[in-house]
Amino acid sequence: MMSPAHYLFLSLALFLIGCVGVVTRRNVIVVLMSIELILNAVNINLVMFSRVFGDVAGQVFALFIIADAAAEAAVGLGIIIAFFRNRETVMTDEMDLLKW
Amino acid sequence: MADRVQDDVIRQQQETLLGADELVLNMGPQHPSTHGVLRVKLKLDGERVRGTECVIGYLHRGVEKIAENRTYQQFAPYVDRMDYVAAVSNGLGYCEAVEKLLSVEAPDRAKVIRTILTELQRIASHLLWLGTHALDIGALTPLFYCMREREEILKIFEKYCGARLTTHAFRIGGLQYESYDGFEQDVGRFCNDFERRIQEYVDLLTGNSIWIGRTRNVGVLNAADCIALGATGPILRAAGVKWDLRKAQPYAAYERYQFEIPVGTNGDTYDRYMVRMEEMRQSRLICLQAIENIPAGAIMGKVGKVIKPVPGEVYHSIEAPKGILGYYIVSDGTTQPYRVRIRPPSFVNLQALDKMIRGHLVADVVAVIGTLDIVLGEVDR
Amino acid sequence: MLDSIVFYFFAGIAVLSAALMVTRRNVMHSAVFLVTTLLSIAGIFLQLRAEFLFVTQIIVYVGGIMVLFIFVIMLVRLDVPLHQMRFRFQRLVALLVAFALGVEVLVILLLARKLPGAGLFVQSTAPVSKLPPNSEELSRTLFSNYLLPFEIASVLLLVAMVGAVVMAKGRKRADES
Amino acid sequence: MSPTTQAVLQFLQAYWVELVCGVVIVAAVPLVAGYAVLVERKLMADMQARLGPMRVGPHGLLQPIADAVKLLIKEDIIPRDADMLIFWFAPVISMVAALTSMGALYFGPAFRVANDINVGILFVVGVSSLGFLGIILGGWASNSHYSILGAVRSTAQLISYETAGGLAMVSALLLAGTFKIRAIVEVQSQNQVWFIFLAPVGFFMYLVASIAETNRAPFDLPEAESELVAGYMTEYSGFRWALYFLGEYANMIVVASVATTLFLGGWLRPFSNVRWLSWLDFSPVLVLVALGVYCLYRAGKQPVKVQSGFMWAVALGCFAVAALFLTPWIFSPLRFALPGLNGAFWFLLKVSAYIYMFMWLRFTLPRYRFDQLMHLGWYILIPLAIVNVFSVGLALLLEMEFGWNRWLALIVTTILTLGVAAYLVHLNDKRGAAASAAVVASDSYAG
Repeated sequence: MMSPAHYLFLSLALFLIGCVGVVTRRNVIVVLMSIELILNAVNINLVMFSRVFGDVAGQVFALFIIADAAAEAAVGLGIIIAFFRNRETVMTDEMDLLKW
Repeated sequence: MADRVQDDVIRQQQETLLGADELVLNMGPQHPSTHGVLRVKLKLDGERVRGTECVIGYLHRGVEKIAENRTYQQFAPYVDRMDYVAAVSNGLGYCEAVEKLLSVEAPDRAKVIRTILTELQRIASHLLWLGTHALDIGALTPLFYCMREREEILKIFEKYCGARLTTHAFRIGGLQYESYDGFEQDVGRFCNDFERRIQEYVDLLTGNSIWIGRTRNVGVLNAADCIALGATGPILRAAGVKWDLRKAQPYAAYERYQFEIPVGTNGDTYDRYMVRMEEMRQSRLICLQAIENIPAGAIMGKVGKVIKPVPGEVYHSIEAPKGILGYYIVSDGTTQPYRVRIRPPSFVNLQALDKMIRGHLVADVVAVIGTLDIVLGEVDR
Repeated sequence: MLDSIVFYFFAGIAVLSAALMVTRRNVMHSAVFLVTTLLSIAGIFLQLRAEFLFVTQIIVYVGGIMVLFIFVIMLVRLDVPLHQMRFRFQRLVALLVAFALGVEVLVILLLARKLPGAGLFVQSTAPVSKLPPNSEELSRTLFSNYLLPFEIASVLLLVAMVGAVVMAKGRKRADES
Repeated sequence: MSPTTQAVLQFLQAYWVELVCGVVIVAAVPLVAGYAVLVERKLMADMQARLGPMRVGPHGLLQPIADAVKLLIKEDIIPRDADMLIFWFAPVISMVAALTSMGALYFGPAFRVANDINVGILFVVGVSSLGFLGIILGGWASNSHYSILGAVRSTAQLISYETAGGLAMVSALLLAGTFKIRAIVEVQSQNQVWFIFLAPVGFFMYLVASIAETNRAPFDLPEAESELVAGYMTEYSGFRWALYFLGEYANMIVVASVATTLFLGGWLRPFSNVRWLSWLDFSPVLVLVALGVYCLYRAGKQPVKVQSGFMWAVALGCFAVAALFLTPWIFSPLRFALPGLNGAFWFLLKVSAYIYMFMWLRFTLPRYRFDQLMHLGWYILIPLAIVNVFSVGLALLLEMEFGWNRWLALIVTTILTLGVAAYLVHLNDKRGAAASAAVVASDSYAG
């Protein structure tokens, strides 16, 4: 494997790109996808350290994160569909009411 | 009425899957399962059909108008081009209508041969329907079996009159051709084989749970709706109405033969399938009875070379494979009809399409178009 | 040698397509680029000898989650985003924030003396040939030390499933019930 | 010699077997897929009382090549409003996914690309399922209503039947206790029984799910030629279309190989542990010789000289391959190649049998409707697959913890599973009757 620094920089890059996506994009679907990207950046770190320390626990956590990402995607997309059904939009700045 | 339609539209809009606009799917005029150049506009909500609109006329040739500029004999081949998979039946209806106008009757021998050929044509038409209907629902194999049997019938036609599809088999007043040597044997051999062959279709389809699932309760049209929409033929009988012109107003030689009118109960696609299958069996029985005893004698009645009916009008209808086929002919005393109006079964039955598929899925659309058994040549004329 | 080629290959694709994902206007293109990113991250996992995670990443992320995303994108059938990025200002702020965050993390990493990794507490990494079979090892750990979290995760997934169904199903249509 | 060249040489030295096998797979799969199409058309013709392709080459044997040439030189049409990038790329995804997943397969004990990877079978399944992305994206990018309906159907079908298929595989994986492909077959060899006999319900469910995964009739709803014209492929033509087609057939080979590995004993000969049936090892040679003799017999009956010449060539080819199979028996230093050759023969034979099953079903059954497909997946297959996993686990528990006879335990639990299956079917029938009474069924995408 490469040195841990390589992986740290890779994951940092992905994390920041994800953050920019979350903040700048107006489409909720893209925002959700950016969040998935952030989770993946974290996963890279976890797996890398699991390899470095020779402890498989890091991979176990990465597994949990993937499960969590699946749950999040399912609920998030469900909300998007429900929202789209009512408002015919998936733009964040038009989601300005808690209830109607 | 208008209010109800408007409410319908509004409700449809509210009901769509995600509140987005309906998906309008243009099925046809070039689509593998619209059986020709039928175009159906489907308003879809997901895969569910919320409304349909039939666009017809792509095959319009003005058959009725052509009739006004042809003599009575000259027009006879044109009717073959309407329902081109059941040309013999079309010809029978037209010839009998003109005979009625002329008040002549075909000789017995001609009537019996007409009956045999028409019943063979009914089997051929139903076979083509069965094959394509099964293909629409995704069963590939029955089509080829059906074509195999239909080929035998077409060979008989070819031997009889030289043509296979648009036969022009009959003439006004009787027949032009005497039946060929071995005609009875050919028909008899076909009928004997056919019993075994029809069992093959039954084995492939009737008990198949996918087939039942695709056809049961799909495209239901009950008796009241059938009558209101003017649907006739197997569609009407599948809804449980025992109405068959061969029994109700016997023409040709039908009153001489024993046969049953099969009827269904639910009026769904499966019932129509069963009714048509049974009709093929009954047609086979009629043919078998008829070849037993073909009366000898002339084949042409007393009709002159120039047909010039007295002024008047006549309506004559027969039970074509697809339903009631009617000819309304007005004569002004010349050699050419003043007006011919044709009541084609496919055209009238097609009305029921919207009623039958509303609320069903896209896949059912092709099943229902198949079960209507339309021929666009006849719808558009 | 081979190792570094593999790493740079996957890392390059991952970063490039992640950047494209964030900047493409067409949502479907974004999704496709995210799929590419996820696949190359799976490649990184493989390079780190985490075979099971590699396969999980492909099956769950690409085969499951992304298919769900694409499905939703097709369902909501948006016309091309008309006034995407209405506030140019926001993009600037975002870049600034990201830059600040990046600098912050970098500083922390650099504060750990020299380059990161070198300054971290690292035992000597086991050579590839000495690694225990990955999926066996992983499942042993998962089903012994982390059994309770595993069960909790399964409950979480169940809750999410029910929640998603409830959310997406919507109100029952009055005339059909 | 520069260090780079040295590194490349080292790499080649270490991985030449893998590279050769990989190249063989990439080169052979399109050809095999082309001939699978021919075989399918011939079989269909035979079942439908007709002849099938007869014009190009004797008995249409050169038809696939003619088709390939036609597709290559066909005009390439791209709809005006299509999403160019994805439209170009989607068929490639389909094809590449299927080919990549073959990398982890063992076609016989010796012929493989990746050396027994730790998660072999998961890799194959996971990567081959990526092919669906090609279908979905292609359908979306075509910007046509038929295509998008096909793509949506495909997505829903994928999600439903991947689950069922995966759970069906678990029953065999429980028995094998490993993901490694080679090890799975070796376990079957040690147990002296194929897993199809230990987990028949699992095999049957995998069969159904794999038909659905490869979009074959009666589950071919994404393309459904009589409803959606050609579904996701409606706007595709020429070689892009051919790539989809190749992807579909390559995928069929993949699922058949997975089923063969998991349930049908991989490259093992039937009764591989029965001594007096060892003569079965000669069957590749026997089959090839018989095929060659048949070709010679047909060669005399060909109407055209070129055709009979071609038949002769095929016959001689068969004899040559038979001789190849026979050499290790005669020439003992080559004896080591024998298991590999025989293994490949049996493996491919089983794969062909499995694919024949697909074709047979396609010509026999009508197509399911979308809601029926979903009902079958979610109300019958998935619950049954879960029960099946439980019951196989229970059988293993009974065997290991309570010392039951393995066969007794498996028979008891299989009966249990079948009982549940019967109950599920009964429930579904009742639900179907209730739903059809209301005529309009519930929303088909609610799942």
